[in-house]
Amino acid sequence: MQKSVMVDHLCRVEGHGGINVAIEDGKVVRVEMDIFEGTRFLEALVVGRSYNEIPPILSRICAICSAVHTITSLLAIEDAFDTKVSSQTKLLRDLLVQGGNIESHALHLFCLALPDFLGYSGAFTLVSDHPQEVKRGLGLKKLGNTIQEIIGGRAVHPVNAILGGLGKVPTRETLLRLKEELIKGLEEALTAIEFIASLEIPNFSQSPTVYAALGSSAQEYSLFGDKIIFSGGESKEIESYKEVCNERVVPHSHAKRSHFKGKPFMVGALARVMLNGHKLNSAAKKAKEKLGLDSPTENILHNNTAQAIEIIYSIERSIQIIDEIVEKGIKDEKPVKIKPKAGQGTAAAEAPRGTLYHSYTFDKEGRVTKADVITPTAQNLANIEKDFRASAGRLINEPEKSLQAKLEMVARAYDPCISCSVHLVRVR
Amino acid sequence: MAKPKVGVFGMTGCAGEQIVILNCEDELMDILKVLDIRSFHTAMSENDEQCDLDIAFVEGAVVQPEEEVWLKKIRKRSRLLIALGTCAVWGGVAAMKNEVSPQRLKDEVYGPRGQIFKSIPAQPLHSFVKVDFSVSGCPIEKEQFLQAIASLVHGDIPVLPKYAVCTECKLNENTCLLVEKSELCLGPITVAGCNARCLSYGIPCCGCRGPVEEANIASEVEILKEKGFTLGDIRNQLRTYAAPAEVLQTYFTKR
Amino acid sequence: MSNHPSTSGADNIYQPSLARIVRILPQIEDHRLFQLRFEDSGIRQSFTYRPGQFVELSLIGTGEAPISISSSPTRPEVIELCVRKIGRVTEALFRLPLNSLVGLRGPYGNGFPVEEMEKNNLLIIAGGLGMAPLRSLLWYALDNRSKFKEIILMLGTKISEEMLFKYELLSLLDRTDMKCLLTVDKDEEGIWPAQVGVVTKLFDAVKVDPEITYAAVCGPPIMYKFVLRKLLERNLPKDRILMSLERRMKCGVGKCGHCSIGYKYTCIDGPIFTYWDAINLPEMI
Amino acid sequence: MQIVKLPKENLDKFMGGLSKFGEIHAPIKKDENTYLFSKIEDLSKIELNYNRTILPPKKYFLPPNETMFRFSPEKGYEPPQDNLNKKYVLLGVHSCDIHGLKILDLVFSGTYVDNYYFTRRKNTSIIGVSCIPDDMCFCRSMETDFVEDGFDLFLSDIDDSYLVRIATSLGDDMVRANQSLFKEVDKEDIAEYKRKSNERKNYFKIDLELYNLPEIMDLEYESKIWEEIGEKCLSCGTCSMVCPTCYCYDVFDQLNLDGKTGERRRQWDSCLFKDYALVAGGLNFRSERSARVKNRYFHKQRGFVAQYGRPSCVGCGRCIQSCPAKIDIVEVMTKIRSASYE
Ligand SMILES: Cc1cc2nc3c(=O)[nH]c(=O)nc-3n(C[C@H](O)[C@H](O)[C@H](O)COP(=O)(O)OP(=O)(O)OC[C@H]3O[C@@H](n4cnc5c(N)ncnc54)[C@H](O)[C@@H]3O)c2cc1C
Ligand code: SF4
Ligand code: SF4
Ligand code: SF4
Repeated sequence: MQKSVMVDHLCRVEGHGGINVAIEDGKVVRVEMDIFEGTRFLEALVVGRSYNEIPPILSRICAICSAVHTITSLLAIEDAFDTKVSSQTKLLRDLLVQGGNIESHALHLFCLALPDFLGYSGAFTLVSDHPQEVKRGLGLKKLGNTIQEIIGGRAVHPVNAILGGLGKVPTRETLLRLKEELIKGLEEALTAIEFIASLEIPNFSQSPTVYAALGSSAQEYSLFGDKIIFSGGESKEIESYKEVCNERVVPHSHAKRSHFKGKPFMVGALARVMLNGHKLNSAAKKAKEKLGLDSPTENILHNNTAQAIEIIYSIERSIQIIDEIVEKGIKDEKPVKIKPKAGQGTAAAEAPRGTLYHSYTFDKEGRVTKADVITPTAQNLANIEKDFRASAGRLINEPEKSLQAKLEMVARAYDPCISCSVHLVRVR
Repeated sequence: MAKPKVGVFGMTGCAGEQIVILNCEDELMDILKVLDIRSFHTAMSENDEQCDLDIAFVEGAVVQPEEEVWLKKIRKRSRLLIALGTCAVWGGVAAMKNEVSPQRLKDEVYGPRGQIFKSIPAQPLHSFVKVDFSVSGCPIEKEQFLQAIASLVHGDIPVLPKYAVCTECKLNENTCLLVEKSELCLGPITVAGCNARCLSYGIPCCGCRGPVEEANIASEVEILKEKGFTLGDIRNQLRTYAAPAEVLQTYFTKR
Repeated sequence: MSNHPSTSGADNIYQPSLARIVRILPQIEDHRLFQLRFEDSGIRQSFTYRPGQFVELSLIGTGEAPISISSSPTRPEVIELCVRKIGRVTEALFRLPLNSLVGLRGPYGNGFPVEEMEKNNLLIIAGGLGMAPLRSLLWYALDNRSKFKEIILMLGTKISEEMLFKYELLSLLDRTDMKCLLTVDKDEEGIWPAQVGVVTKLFDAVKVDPEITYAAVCGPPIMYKFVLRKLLERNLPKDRILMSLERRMKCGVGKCGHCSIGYKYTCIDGPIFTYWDAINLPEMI
Repeated sequence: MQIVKLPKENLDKFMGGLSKFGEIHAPIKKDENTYLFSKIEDLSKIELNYNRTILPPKKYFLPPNETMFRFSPEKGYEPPQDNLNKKYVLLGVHSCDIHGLKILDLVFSGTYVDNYYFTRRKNTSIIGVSCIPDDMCFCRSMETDFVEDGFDLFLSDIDDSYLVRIATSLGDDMVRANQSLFKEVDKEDIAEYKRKSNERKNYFKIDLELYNLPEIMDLEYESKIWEEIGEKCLSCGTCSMVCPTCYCYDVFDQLNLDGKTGERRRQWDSCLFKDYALVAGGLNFRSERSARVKNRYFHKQRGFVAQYGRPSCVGCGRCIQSCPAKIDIVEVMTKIRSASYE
C-alpha cells in the first residue's frame, strides 16, 4: 500500500512551503520539506554595492526577523572595517534584537502555534473562544513592536539602526516610558505562562537531536555570543560557520540543507534554552522550571515552550538594558565614522528562529565582492525532515488527515520563516 | 451591508506586508469586525481558495511563472485587487536582479551542480493584471493600510497622498539632509505616506516607497551629481526598490 | 491682539448642515437630479440663493464637492442638484438610498447678476451638464416673467437620450412667452418634436439685439469656442456674455486656493464670469 | 507708540514672566543652520539670534494638518471642542514673518471669516524681535523689513538693551507685569536704534526689484524661462510648505475603521503638486510642471497684488534656502525682468 501525504501550502508560517511524505508498505520512504517561495538572489545582488547599502537590502530577506538581520549585517560590516561602536550602541542594539525576539515569539506562539494545540484554524477563529489569551498574546507582540519602533524607528525593517550607531538616540523619557510598559508586559507574560503550562505537549516527534546556538563565557543568557556551541559539547569559531552549515542544494526545493558532522541539527529557542538555559535567572528561570524545560528534551514541540521562556527573558533583559543605560546617563551620540577598507567581516546573532550568520568581503572602496547569509530556517530544514521521518514513523497508522495535521504541527513548531531560507549561498 | 470578503496573498517578498497587517495588534479585532477574511495563509489554515472575493490584497513581486498563473487566478475571483507594498507595486528589491544576468545569479548561488530553478524577471503585479489600487512602502505603513480598509468598507476607493516625501519632511520640520548636509536623499522623488519616517531619525530617504507619479529623475540626478555622488551610486540607490518603474527605466535607458 | 474680525458667535463657514434626499429623479445615464431638504426648518426657510450659485455637498466619510443649484430660488424649501457620476463623492452620492442625509453649505459664488439682467433679453445657451446652473436662471426668469424682455433657450445634444431635463424642457415648447430651441444632432426614428441639427443652426432662428441682450452660456469647453464666435459675430458686448466656469475646489469660500485663476477665485469671484473677464485671465479656458 | 527699554540682563526674567500670558513658543536651534519655533520649557534654549525657522509661524494659526470636524452618519459634522482657545505667546518673531501673518489675515478674513485661524490668532500674542539679514533675505525689497503693527511687543536690539515698542494694551500689560525690569528710553537709545536701522540696510545681499513687476509678469507670461525652471523643479512642495504666505490646503474625510465615523481634516497643499488643479474626469488645468511653477510666482507677484494690493511674498528667503533644486525666487524674478528688457 502506498500512501503519500502532501500539504500543498503550509499555512500559518511565513512564506510558501509544503510537506511531502511518502509511505510505502508501512514504512516512510521519502520525506521532503518543499519550499516554493520564489528566489530573490539578494546576496548575489549586493555584490558591487557600497557597504552602507547592504544592511537595508539584506533586511529585506525577511520581515519578521528584520531587526536581527539588520544588526547582524551591521556587525559583519563593522567587523570587516574594525569599527568599534560605543557600549551604549551595543546595548541599544541588544534591546532592538530583544524587541524582535518578543514580537516574533509572541506572534508565533499565540497566533500561529497556539491554535494548533487548541485545535483551531488560526488566531482569527481562536479569538472568539479564547479572547483573553489572544489579546494577551497580541499585547506582548505589540510590546516587542514598541521596542522595535522606538529603537529601530520602524517595526519592520528598522531604519534607525545604522553603521556606527543610531540615527537618533532615544531620550531618557522615552526609555523610561518603555520600561513601564515592559514591567506591565512582564506581568502579562507571566500570566500567559500559566496558560502555556496547562497545555499538553504530545511527543510523537521525539527523536535524537543535535542542538546548536551561540555561546560565550559570559555569565548571562544572551542572544549574542562569540562561538558556536553544540549539544555534543563541541564548539566552533563564528568565522568557521561554513563548516557547520555546509549547505547542500537538494532537488526538491529552493532552499538548501545544513549538516554538522553528517548530522542535521536544530537552532532556535529550544536549542538556546537547552544549551544556555542554565544561565537564565529570575522570572525566566522560574518559567523554565514551571514549563518543564529544566531537563533535556528532544521533542521539537517544546520549541514553543522555549519561546515562552524567552519572551520572559527578553522582557527582563530589556528592562535591564534600560536600567543600565539610564544609570550611566544616556548620551546623544552621533554614529561612529566608518572607514572602509578591503577585507572580510563575519558576524552572528541569535534570531528568534536560531543562529543567523552574515559574512561579507569588501574591496578597498568598501564595495561588496562576496556576501553570504545563512538563516536559521535554512539550517533547520534538514532537521525538520528528520523529525518528519520520526513522527511519520510513529503515526503511520493515523488517518491521513490527522497525520497531515500533526506533521504540519511539527513543521510549525520550528517557526519556519520560508522567505528567510530562500536565500543564496555560494557553493564551492 | 455584508462584510466584504477578503483574501490576503503573498507572492515573492519578505512577507513584510502580511507582518504589518498582523502588527495591527490594537485594530485586529476591529478589522475582523468589518472584513470577512477568507484567505490569509500566513495567519490561518482554513483558506477558501475558490470563493469570489470583494477585495484581494496581494503583496510581493512575481518572480516565477507559477506566480503569474496564481496571480491571474486571484484577479479573476476578486472584484478589487489591491497591491500592497513596494514589491507588488514596483517590483521592490527582488527586481534588482533584473539588472544581472540570470545565469550568473544561479551560478553564483547554487553552483554549477545546483538545480536551475525557473525564474523570470521580477515584476510588479501591474505587469500581469489590472491593479485597482496600490499601497506602496517597504513595508507598507500601518496607518495607510487601515485608512485604505476604512475607505473600502465605506465603499470608496481610498485616497493616499501622491506628493513627495519632502512635503511630509517639511511638515515635520526636519532639517533637510539634501540641502543642509548634502546627503543622498531621494525624498524629492519618493512618494509620501511614511510621514518622512527616516528623515525624522536623521537618515536620508532611500526611496523605499517608490517614485512619485511625475518623478523628475533628471533633476534629482543633477542635484545629486552636483553634491559629488557618482551616477553609479545614484543609480544603485534609485533602483534598489523600484527598478522596473517606468520613469527610472526611461531615464536610465536614455543614458 | 486687536483688529481681528470677530469670531465669537460667528458661524463656522465650513460647517455643513444636514439635508435629506427627498427625491431622486434619474436623468440621462450617470446623471441624476437630487431633491434635498434641510433638516433644520430654520435653515430651510432662510436658505436662499441666486441662480448660478453653488453649494458644497458633503457625503459623510467621502468628502465634499461643489455642485450648482439647479432649482430656482423662486421655488423655496427644496433644493435641486443635478449631478453627474464621475468621481469619489459623486459615486458615493449615487450609492445613497432615498432619505439619506447629506451635508450642504452655501450658497457660494457670485451667481448671475439677475438685477442687471432684468429689462433685457435673455439668451440662455447650454450644452450637456451646463444646463444645471442655467436651469436655475431659466426658471427664475420664467417665474419673474414680467421683469425680462424676450427669453430664448438654446440647447443641443447629440441624441435625444442625452438631453438633461428633457421632458421638462419639451413642455416649454408650447409656451408663447419664450422661445425654446432644443436640437438634436441626429433623429434616426424621426420622432423628435423639436429642431434637428447642430446648435449652430439655432442661431439662424434668433435675432440678437446687442444693446439689450444678455447671453448666459454653460457647457463643455468646445461648445464655448463655437458659441462665443457666434455671439461675437452678432456684436454682443463681451461683458454681456456670461459664462459659468469650473475649477477644482476644496473650500468654496476663497481660502483653499485651488480654484484660483491668475488673480481671481472661481468660487468667490465666479463661477459666473463675463467673457471679458475670461479673456483677461490666464489659463481661463 | 509707547517705547521702553529692556536691558539684556533682564531678558530672561522678562521671558520667564510671560508664561502667565500663555504657553511660550520661541525659536530654538535644531541643527547647525536650522531653527524652529518650539514650545519652550527651558528658557536657555531660546535663540533670538537666528536667521529663519524651517517653518514660519503660520503653523500656529493654520496648522500643517488639523481636524475641522468629527463626523458620524447620525450627527453629521461637529467641530472639535479642543484647544482652539489655548493662549500662546509667540516670542521672537521677525518682522517679515509678522508681515506674513498680516497677509494670511487678509486671506482668512473678508466675507467669509475662518474661525479656526482667527480664534488662534486672537489667543496668541506676538512679541517680535529685530534681526540681521543673511544672504537669502530680501525683506527690504518686499518692504517687510520693518513692521508697525501686527505685534504686541517688538524688541529691537540696541547692543546692551532691547528697545521695546508696545503696540497693544496686552503688550502694555506684559510690560506692566514686569515693570521693574524696564527702563525709560533716552535720546541716546533712540539714536542708537536709528543708527542700527540704517546700518542694517547695508547687510542685504540680494534685491528683488518690485517696480512694475506685475506688468512684467503679464508680459512674460509665455517666457521660455518658465519651461527652464519647470525642468528643474521637482514638484516636491517644499517651497510652499516653508512659505509664510502660502496658505493652500486640501480637505479630506478620514474614516475610522468602522467605515462610518471619522474626521474631516485639512492639510497644507501646494500648487506645485500635479493634481492640484485636476478636476474629475481627468482635465488638468496645470498638468505641466512649468505651468505650476509659473503659477506660484504669478500668484505671489501678480495675482495677489491685484486681489489685495501687495505681493504675497515677504522676502524671508525660506524657499531659497530650502529648494533642493536651488530655484531662487529672486533669481527667477530678475531673469524675468531682464528678459523683458532684451
Ligand atoms: C461651481 C461649480 C459647479 C458645479 N456644478 C456641478 C453640477 O451642477 N453638477 C455636477 O455633476 N458637477 C458639477 N460640478 C463639478 C463637480 O464639482 C465635480 O464633478 C465633482 O467635484 C467631482 O467630485 P468627485 O469627488 O466625484 O470626483 P473626484 O475626481 O474624486 O474629485 C475629488 C475632489 O476634487 C474636487 N474636484 C474634482 N473635480 C472638480 C470639479 N470639476 N470642480 C470642482 N472641484 C472638483 C472636489 O473637491 C472633489 O470632491 C461643478 C463644479 C464647480 C466648480
Ligand atoms: S531631507 Fe530629503 S525628504 Fe526631507 S526635504 Fe530634504 S530632500 Fe526632501
Ligand atoms: S521647493 Fe523647489 S523643487 Fe520643490 S516644488 Fe518648490 S520650486 Fe519645485
Ligand atoms: S516666496 Fe519664498 S521668500 Fe517669499 S515669503 Fe514665501 S518662502 Fe519667503
